[in-house]
Amino acid sequence: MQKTKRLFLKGSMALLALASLPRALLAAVWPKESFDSTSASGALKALLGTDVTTPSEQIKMKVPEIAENGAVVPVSITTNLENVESISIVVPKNPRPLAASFEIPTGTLPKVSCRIKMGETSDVMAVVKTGSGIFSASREVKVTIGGCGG
Amino acid sequence: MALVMVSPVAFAGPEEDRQAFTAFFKSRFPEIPFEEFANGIYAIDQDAREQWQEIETFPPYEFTIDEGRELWAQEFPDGKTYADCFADSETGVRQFYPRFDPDSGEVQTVATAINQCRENHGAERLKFGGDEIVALSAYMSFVSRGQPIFINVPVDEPSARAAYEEGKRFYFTKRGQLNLSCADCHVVSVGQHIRSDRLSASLGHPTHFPVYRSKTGGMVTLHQRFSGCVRDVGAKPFDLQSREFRNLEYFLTYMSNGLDINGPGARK
Amino acid sequence: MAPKNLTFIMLAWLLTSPLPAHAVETGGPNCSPSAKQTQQTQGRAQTPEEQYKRSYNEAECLRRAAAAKGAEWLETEKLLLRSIEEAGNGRWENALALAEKGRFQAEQALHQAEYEAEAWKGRVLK
Amino acid sequence: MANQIKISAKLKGSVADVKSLMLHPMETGARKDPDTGELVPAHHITQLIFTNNGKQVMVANFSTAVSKNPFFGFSFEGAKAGDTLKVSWVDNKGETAELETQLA
Repeated sequence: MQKTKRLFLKGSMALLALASLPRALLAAVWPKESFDSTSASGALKALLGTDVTTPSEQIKMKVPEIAENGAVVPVSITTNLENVESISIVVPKNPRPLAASFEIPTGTLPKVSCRIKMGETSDVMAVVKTGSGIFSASREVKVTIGGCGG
Repeated sequence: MALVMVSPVAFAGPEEDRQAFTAFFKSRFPEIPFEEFANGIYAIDQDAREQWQEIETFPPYEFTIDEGRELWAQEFPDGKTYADCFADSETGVRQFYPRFDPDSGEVQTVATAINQCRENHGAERLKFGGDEIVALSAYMSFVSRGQPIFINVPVDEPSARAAYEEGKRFYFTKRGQLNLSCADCHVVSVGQHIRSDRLSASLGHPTHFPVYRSKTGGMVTLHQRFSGCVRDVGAKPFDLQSREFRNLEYFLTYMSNGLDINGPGARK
Repeated sequence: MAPKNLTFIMLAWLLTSPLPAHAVETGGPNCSPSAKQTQQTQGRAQTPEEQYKRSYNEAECLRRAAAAKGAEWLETEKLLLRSIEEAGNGRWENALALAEKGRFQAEQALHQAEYEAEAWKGRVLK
Repeated sequence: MANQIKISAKLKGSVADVKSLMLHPMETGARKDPDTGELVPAHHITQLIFTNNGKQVMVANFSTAVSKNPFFGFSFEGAKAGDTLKVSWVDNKGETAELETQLA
């Protein structure tokens, strides 16, 4: 179903050998530049080489309309797109918009879920890189000031 | 004069109180089955419920349960363990607390019972609200999951009844700068918004503690929650495991008799 | 909701209660009913310091009375502690203002407690 | 209690449904210590790696915006009972944790 894909980042082995990380982690490099970027556009450019994405209805996101708590916002992303190489979560209004990025090797389903922090109401973007392009979907999550927690 | 002012309702028996209490929530939320109230606000708020269920699929309090399980098995200086104080049954004992302790003439909660046990077996008392006692009570709740709450106010113990009445009085008494009682928010205004939160029903409040709160990223006990509520209405909170809070817990838990223990839980 | 006669009750309480004006420095005022005022200021204007100490002592006694009923408000003690701090720096006006705020809160808390002594019963579900 | 991982893996045919939970503060570096008023330095998991029988099945890169005590779930094909699923993480301070489990 899925084809072989290139390494997430070329030369990562050498970099990691220098960083002397544990053996189990000699696999990929943490994309520091993208994570440090303070704009969604900058983060995407650093991560994927471009901030241009094609909106796709084949990306399904599950996020709350109103976050119960901005500190723990459940996000699930799945897609019917083929040859998925990575899925990233971008929250444009967070101080550092790239929240997480998942590398999907052949055989792994394009289906991830995690819990993220959001500082304020913002879109949450799912950015999916496939063998044929970069696609995205977006959903707004409202973050409000709580009363007293129910 | 005083006799005229005393409403007979205020002195109805605990069981009549409980029936009136559950009847109120049943008529306020006719579509919600009784057992659902154990889920607190998530019995009422659908969007919040989905987020909660997502978190409950792999809740952060699992680490706390593990810690509690380890502590439960530890030996005291005299070689005994908690199992020697509490019945070490498969269904646990959480559902029977708080209970009236005839020896001290006071209400005993899981937390005070844990410390009593430690004292009896030569171990130091634990700090209320501290990691160890919270982990132990989280584990004890976990063991009792699915067991219906069974609180008793023994009729032959006037002090038990007095403690229950004191808890009831606390529950319905307005306090603090905002002049609110527990009942004002969690009975009268139940389900209403308070800023972006919805007010949970008191029926079921004690089933799921301690809880992992996303807000603090840590465990919160029922008494810490009491303390937070008292603070939120602008009143000075009582100490954790103070007589006031233990009596309140006694009343509040009696009101939830018949609901299943489902703690620990995850809350926003 | 508040009963009309509460202000009166409180006023009566205040007037019949001793208002010791001493010893902010020595662990707080003596609030016992038998305590006598140690300082008479009748016949001359009070200095700001005297005004403050009197106000503080009254406020602190009211706060303790509210606390004894389990009805103390959240910020009252903090207000009074801040007033002591201001007084320590000789800022008597600020200190007085804070003590008066604290006194107001403590009075209100006592009103509340006295009213609630019976009122809660009317809220019990039946 | 430090550096703990919990993992749950369920097999549905040849697909393994993996859920994991890590005990980690995930400090953003922007939070002030309520006692000292000092900023608490960033301390967060950067990378989470799963292998099944030695084959890498997931690399998750985290920022500080992943919630405290992170949860992460995913699924992969080609799994069978008895496979060794291994998860490991490393954080920005170089601390690591790992856990192995057998698929069942």
